[in-house]
Amino acid sequence: MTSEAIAPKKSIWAKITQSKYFVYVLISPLVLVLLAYVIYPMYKTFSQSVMDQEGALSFSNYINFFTTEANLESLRNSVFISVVSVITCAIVGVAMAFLLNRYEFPGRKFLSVLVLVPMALPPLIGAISFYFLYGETGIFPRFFQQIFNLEEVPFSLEGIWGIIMVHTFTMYTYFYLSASAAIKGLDLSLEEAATSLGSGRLRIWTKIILPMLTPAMVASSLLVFMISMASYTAPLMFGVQRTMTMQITLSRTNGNLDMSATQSTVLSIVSIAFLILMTWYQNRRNYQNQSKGTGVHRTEVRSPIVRYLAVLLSIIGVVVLMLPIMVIALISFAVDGSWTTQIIPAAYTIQHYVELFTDPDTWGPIWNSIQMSTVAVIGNIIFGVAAAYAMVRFNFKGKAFMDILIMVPWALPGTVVAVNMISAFSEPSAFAFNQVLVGTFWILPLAYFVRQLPLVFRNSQASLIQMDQSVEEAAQSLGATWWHSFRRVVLPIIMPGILAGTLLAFVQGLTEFVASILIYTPSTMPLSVGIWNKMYSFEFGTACAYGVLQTILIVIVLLVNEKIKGDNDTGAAF
Amino acid sequence: MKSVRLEQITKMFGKSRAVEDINIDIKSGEFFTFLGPSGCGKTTTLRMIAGFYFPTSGKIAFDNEDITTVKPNKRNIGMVFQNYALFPHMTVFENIAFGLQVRKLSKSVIREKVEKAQEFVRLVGYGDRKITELSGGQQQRVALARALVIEPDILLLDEPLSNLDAKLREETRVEIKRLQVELGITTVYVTHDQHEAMAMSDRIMVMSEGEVQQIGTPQEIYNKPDNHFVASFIGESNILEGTIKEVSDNHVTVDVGDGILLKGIRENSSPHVDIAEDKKVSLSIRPEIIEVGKGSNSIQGKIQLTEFSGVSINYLVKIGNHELNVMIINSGSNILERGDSITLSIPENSIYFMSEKG
Amino acid sequence: MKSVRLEQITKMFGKSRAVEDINIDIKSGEFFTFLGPSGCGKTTTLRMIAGFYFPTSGKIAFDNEDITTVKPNKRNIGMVFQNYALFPHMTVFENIAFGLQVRKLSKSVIREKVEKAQEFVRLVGYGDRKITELSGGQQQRVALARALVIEPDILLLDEPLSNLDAKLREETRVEIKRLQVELGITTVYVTHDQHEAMAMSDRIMVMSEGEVQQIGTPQEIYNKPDNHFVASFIGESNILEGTIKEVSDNHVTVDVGDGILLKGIRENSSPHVDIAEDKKVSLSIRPEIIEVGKGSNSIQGKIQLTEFSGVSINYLVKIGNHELNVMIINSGSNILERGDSITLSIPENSIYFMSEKG
Amino acid sequence: ACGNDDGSSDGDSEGGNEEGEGGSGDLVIYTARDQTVVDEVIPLFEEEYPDINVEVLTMGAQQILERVRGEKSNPQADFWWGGTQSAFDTAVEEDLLQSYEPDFAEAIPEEYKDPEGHWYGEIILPEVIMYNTDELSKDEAPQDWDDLLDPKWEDEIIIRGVLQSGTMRTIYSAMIYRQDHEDPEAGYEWLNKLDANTTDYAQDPTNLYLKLARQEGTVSLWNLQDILLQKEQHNQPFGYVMPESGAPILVDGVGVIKDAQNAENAKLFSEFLFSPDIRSKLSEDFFQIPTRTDLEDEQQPDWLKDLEMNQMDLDWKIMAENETEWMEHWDQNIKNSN
Ligand SMILES: Nc1ncnc2c1ncn2[C@@H]1O[C@H](COP(=O)(O)OP(=O)(O)OP(=O)(O)O)[C@@H](O)[C@H]1O
Ligand SMILES: Nc1ncnc2c1ncn2[C@@H]1O[C@H](COP(=O)(O)OP(=O)(O)OP(=O)(O)O)[C@@H](O)[C@H]1O
Ligand SMILES: [Mg+2]
Ligand SMILES: [Mg+2]
Repeated sequence: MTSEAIAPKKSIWAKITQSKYFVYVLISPLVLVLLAYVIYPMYKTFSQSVMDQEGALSFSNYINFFTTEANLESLRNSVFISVVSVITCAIVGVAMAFLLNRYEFPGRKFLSVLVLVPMALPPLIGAISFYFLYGETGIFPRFFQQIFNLEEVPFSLEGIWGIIMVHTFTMYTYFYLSASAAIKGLDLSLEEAATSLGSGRLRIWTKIILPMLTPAMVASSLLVFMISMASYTAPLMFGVQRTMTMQITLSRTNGNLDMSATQSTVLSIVSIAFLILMTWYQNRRNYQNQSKGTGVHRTEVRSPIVRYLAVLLSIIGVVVLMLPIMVIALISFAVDGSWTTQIIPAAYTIQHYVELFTDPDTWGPIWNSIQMSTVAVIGNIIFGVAAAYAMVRFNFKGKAFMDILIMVPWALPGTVVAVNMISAFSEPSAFAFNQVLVGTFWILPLAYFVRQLPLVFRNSQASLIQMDQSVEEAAQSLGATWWHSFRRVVLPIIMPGILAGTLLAFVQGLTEFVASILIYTPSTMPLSVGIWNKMYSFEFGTACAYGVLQTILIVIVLLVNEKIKGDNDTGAAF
Repeated sequence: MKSVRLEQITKMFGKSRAVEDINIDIKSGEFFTFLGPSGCGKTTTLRMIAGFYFPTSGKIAFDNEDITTVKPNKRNIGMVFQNYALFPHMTVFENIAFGLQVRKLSKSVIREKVEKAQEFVRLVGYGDRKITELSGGQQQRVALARALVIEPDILLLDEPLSNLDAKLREETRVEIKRLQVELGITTVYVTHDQHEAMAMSDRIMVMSEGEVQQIGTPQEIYNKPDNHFVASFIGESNILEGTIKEVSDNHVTVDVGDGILLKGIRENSSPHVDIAEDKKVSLSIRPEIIEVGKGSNSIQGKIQLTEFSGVSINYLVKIGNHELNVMIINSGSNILERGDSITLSIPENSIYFMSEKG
Repeated sequence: MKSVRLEQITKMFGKSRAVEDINIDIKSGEFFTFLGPSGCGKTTTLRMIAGFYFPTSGKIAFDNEDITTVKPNKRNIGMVFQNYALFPHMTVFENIAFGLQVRKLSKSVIREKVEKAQEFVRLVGYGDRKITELSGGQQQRVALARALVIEPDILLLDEPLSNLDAKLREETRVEIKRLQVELGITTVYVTHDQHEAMAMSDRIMVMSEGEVQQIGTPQEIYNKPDNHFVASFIGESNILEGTIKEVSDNHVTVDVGDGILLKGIRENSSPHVDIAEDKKVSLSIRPEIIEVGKGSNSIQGKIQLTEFSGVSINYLVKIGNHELNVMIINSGSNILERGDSITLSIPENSIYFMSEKG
Repeated sequence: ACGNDDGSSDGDSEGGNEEGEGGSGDLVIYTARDQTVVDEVIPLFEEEYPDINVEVLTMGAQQILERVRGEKSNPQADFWWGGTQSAFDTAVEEDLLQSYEPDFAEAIPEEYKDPEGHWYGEIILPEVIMYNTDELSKDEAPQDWDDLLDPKWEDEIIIRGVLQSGTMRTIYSAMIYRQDHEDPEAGYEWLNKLDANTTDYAQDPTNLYLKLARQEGTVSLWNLQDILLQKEQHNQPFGYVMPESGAPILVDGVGVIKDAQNAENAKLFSEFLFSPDIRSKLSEDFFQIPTRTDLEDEQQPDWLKDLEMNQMDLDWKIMAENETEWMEHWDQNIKNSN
């Protein structure tokens, strides 16, 4: 053959590709992106925090931080809230994931779409709906007050526990989605093996299922922990001043930018510490499916009791989780100001919808949001999956650092991210092809991209960790190029994880507010800002109607996702 | 230490039938083997005993107690899965110890038992390894140790030795058998290796396409197969079709065509055969029973194919229109080549009569 | 159609050595087998040929072209993985077709080839099944079909038949061999089944603990093992230690203790043995070669254990302090029980001398 | 901390003051005004200056500050419409605004504009006592600040979260100042008693309205304009009492962004915004109280004519100097301490 001729060329290429430095070539675009959009602004924030007025190195801000009781209390509160939120979200999310993925019953598909709808809760109105449900004058407290004829409402949601409740109800989807993806990839014969060794359900859960879900759980724990640390609306709504985000805002309001930079840095350090802890925990063990052949047989559920219980619990769970959404829908039909002391509103109208639909400006923000989220999500998929692949399959120096790079934007309050973006792109920079991005269409998708990258990245990574590597090798042995095997073998197998992340990212893009408000332009006003405008001008009912539109939009996204997933399923359980 | 009874078990997957109408009575302490071609329903049946599948119809009882719907973890079974199903997030030690921890044994007892089990499967020193760091055979041995270490009432083994080398396989086999006899564990064994099945089993069930073909001791199955399938599946067998020419007293002479007459003994026949003159009949002749040189039932043939297998030399010999597999023990003597002539003889008492095929 | 050369290949996993200093020259079109105990490094070596592991040191060449660092997908190999590594999200058809699609064949050609492959592994009609709906053996057959269908230059098979029943295994084996000869595909085969290895291979490499023990044709390996390990690993062998009493011309008499003298032929000895009076020596005697009844080297013994295996009856016979494995062809005659006396004879030309155990 | 100085010392060069006729090009406005106000004013402006292409971004005052800050090196906005005095002071200190001298400058009292002309107060917001008219009559409601401490209002008072609200910070600082501006202890004591009567702190205005309308409490402290807006436009059962001892009055202003690309248009807009016609319109429709003191009677709606303004005498400089410290003390030691 012509091997003579091509041999030398091949060997140069081979030398490059087989070199242990080749991986750096592969990941360099990603690193560049992260450098530009994360490290550079982050560095500015950090340097601001360690510099005094004259620009000399000084830790006075940190000394100040750690000697102020308000700051310390905020730090404690934020960490407490985040840790508890992780736990409660995990319980709700994983429980729902199992109920809806393990048992087949009529309507399961429908429920599994509904269970995701709370993800669509618009941050602003969402917060209020909790107040309407569980606040001091909320539906439930008043309801119980009335039926038991009490002087006072028997309970109401407030303070830190209120925040945790809101977090649980809005963030369990992180666990739900990644756990669902992982459950699909879980080899059932492991459970059977445990059962055959005499272990009961509880032990199977604690020793087999949960540990095997570790990659997924770690991924979602990280996401929830960080976003809880960075959560702003919930503390605002329950008036808990002593959280890190509120303190940062306060510092900025007071013009104390050095302190706010310090607080932001402390916040990200806590999140990074958590990230390192979780990564260490995950790396202690192996989670790659290791069976010979593919997970062959599927467990059958015979006992009708278990099945009915599953159905019942699923329905109850979904309804409870849907309540806030339903309240918003309810308000959108209530006459403004008509709901005062009643359990539910007294007078109804469709006026808000009429207003909304006759307003020519209603659809612009919706279309904007769809466009910008789509652009961001496409970037997320490309870079998130590539990064996840590099992190799982390659061994290279600086891996841990890259992990941190990707996660940090998620850990920062939206305001901080947005301000970072503004200061990075309000002048022409090489990273933006010498363009000023501020004031253009691109700044928002870029912000979404940077902020949501962890969603796709983490979920894809969790799926990859579980995937049996030899399948990929099989594809290569059959002559498939890396790209071919990635496309035809790796992608389909980890698709549940990618889809979960993409869905989260897309919905996040559709609802993001805190950062958007700082960088939107009139022509790119996103949906969430549109809703906020209505709220701001106290058109409460119309705002809720707008929120309902947003919810419907997200439900459509969910349905599309379900369709894609359905085509992709390797078979649901019995 | 429990008996197992399967009554009219049928299992469907959707519309396709995996096993049909299985009836077995496995005695307490018995070593019972499922043997049959790939895809015949062995694993499916085993999984029903374990409780991972529910029979579409039929009943399963342990010690006369109906356990058809009892949960697998309440059955006190030990199982080796065909795909191993090792816990990838645990080390070798943790895998083996799992069942013992469930049984709440003390740490020191667990350590002791696991170590003994590791010794048993020749994995001493591998305790801290991750499962990914084991070879295929080592993984299989972990699976075996994990099932054995809990000393279950019933042991279900789904091709537990398929990835071991002959030597280790043999040794492990002997050890399993010894353990089984010592502890009296009722054992259901799935294997595709007849040699293994023969050597270990008290009784064997031969299956084909989801149906039972024969249940019996190894010798019954080998020497007195109920039908063609069993005869040809268990060991190799030359099956010839012929017409009975003469029945005298205890001897039967059969014409297998090409003017070849073979003489056999009447009692060597499966239950349902009609031995009478002019009846069609099938003859089963094991290759290893055929001798080289003159003797009873002498025939002449030409060698078609030669295969050396260590212990023996296998010839495919053309005799008239028939091809006979012949197995000659390798005694170091010279090996015949394709085209050489050979004289064979078939001992009278080693011809087995079965009813005609189909 | 390519030759494969491994030069001083060593592979470490962290600090533990999986294989060491392997040198092989596999000729184009040769059927080469790796044989060895579980965990000896067979899969590791195979994976280096495939390109999934890089040797820690050493070189691999195909047709004299160094491919040590060439990517697996550029090597035009077909591989059956020990754990199958099927694509779980594809049907049987899609799995088998994968390699053909990579090669950009037309739809109709692919269909045709896949169907032929399905036929080959007896899975006609299973094309649309999901992988999860197959039995263990069926999965293994899909893996085999997937590797064969692309007609690679080099075929790497890692225990490709371990989960098939004897019958199918034999048939598939014959088919693989036929395909290999017809297409002249260089084949590297890993198996734990010596019978398979003997029957199929042109040459066999026997490995132990990551090191090569012997490379040779099946007959060389079986009849002239280089060392104790090979003798006892390949087939069963009785190995006795003794002192040479008398060397005359071509005959050697060895005292194996208990006053038992065995006479053998001088030329039946491995290359490095020093045959001289008073030298210590090891004798390897195959169980199947030992005969019942009087003859040369007659000895008396007592039966310790009896095992029936269909083709044969295996006895463990106690002779003085030695235990001899004896294998007698099952000719339907009655089987001796534990405790019975037996007289054995060992043909002179079937004793093989090896140097004393190191 | 670089807190809230009086912001008087920054020496900014006076911007050019030429005025173009008509004007053309773009104008980008960041506003914290309600969409409804914007929707009323902008079309009128566009009618007058059809060649100017106006873009308005609505957001909170705080967010405007953040944005302007971030865009400092390349300003995107021209005009800042709506922000508290303290936000403007911070901006002045950070050099985010340019000074200019509009035509109406003279008509605005000293205390309602920046001495250097960096910002001008547009409207004033008296802080008053608010109550639920379903529950209380005007006479039953507390008549002065000190009445709020009466135990009969225990658990009847709802307060909008103080630290995040400029309005509330002003009211609370004023309360401390009113007791003793030398030593805040007396003021803390007063606030402590108020806290004892406070049932809840609402996280945002909407929430405050909801809680009050839903009778979680009956009394609050809030700005006059929003109370009237809620009452008249949203049918809320709200009323107000102008405290006898005077109301703190907050200024809400406008400014031109430093280095704005369309500074001229911004100035045109500010002239337009302060024109008597627009002022009277906004008073009429949105209950705004203009800072301009030179409006004719016929340009004032009835409610404005009837309004008895009763200004509390405050030294805004001292207030600004101490506000952060006082509020942090309140937050840490007083809030929810009862
Ligand atoms: N990834 C790994 N990390 C560490 N050790 C390994 C790894 N893979 C294999 N080993 C060890 O290397 C040795 C050789 O393994 P290999 O898989 O080549 O054995 P094998 O000959 O194929 O055995 P088997 O017949 O059981 O499959 C074994 O002892 C195994 O435990
Ligand atoms: N989940 C399933 N859905 C549909 N068909 C199945 C399923 N599991 C097994 N089968 C089919 O049922 C038949 C019996 O399968 P089983 O696994 O019992 O075979 P087996 O005897 O164990 O074979 P092997 O020796 O190859 O493991 C096979 O034809 C198989 O394809
Ligand atoms: Mg099976
Ligand atoms: Mg192997």
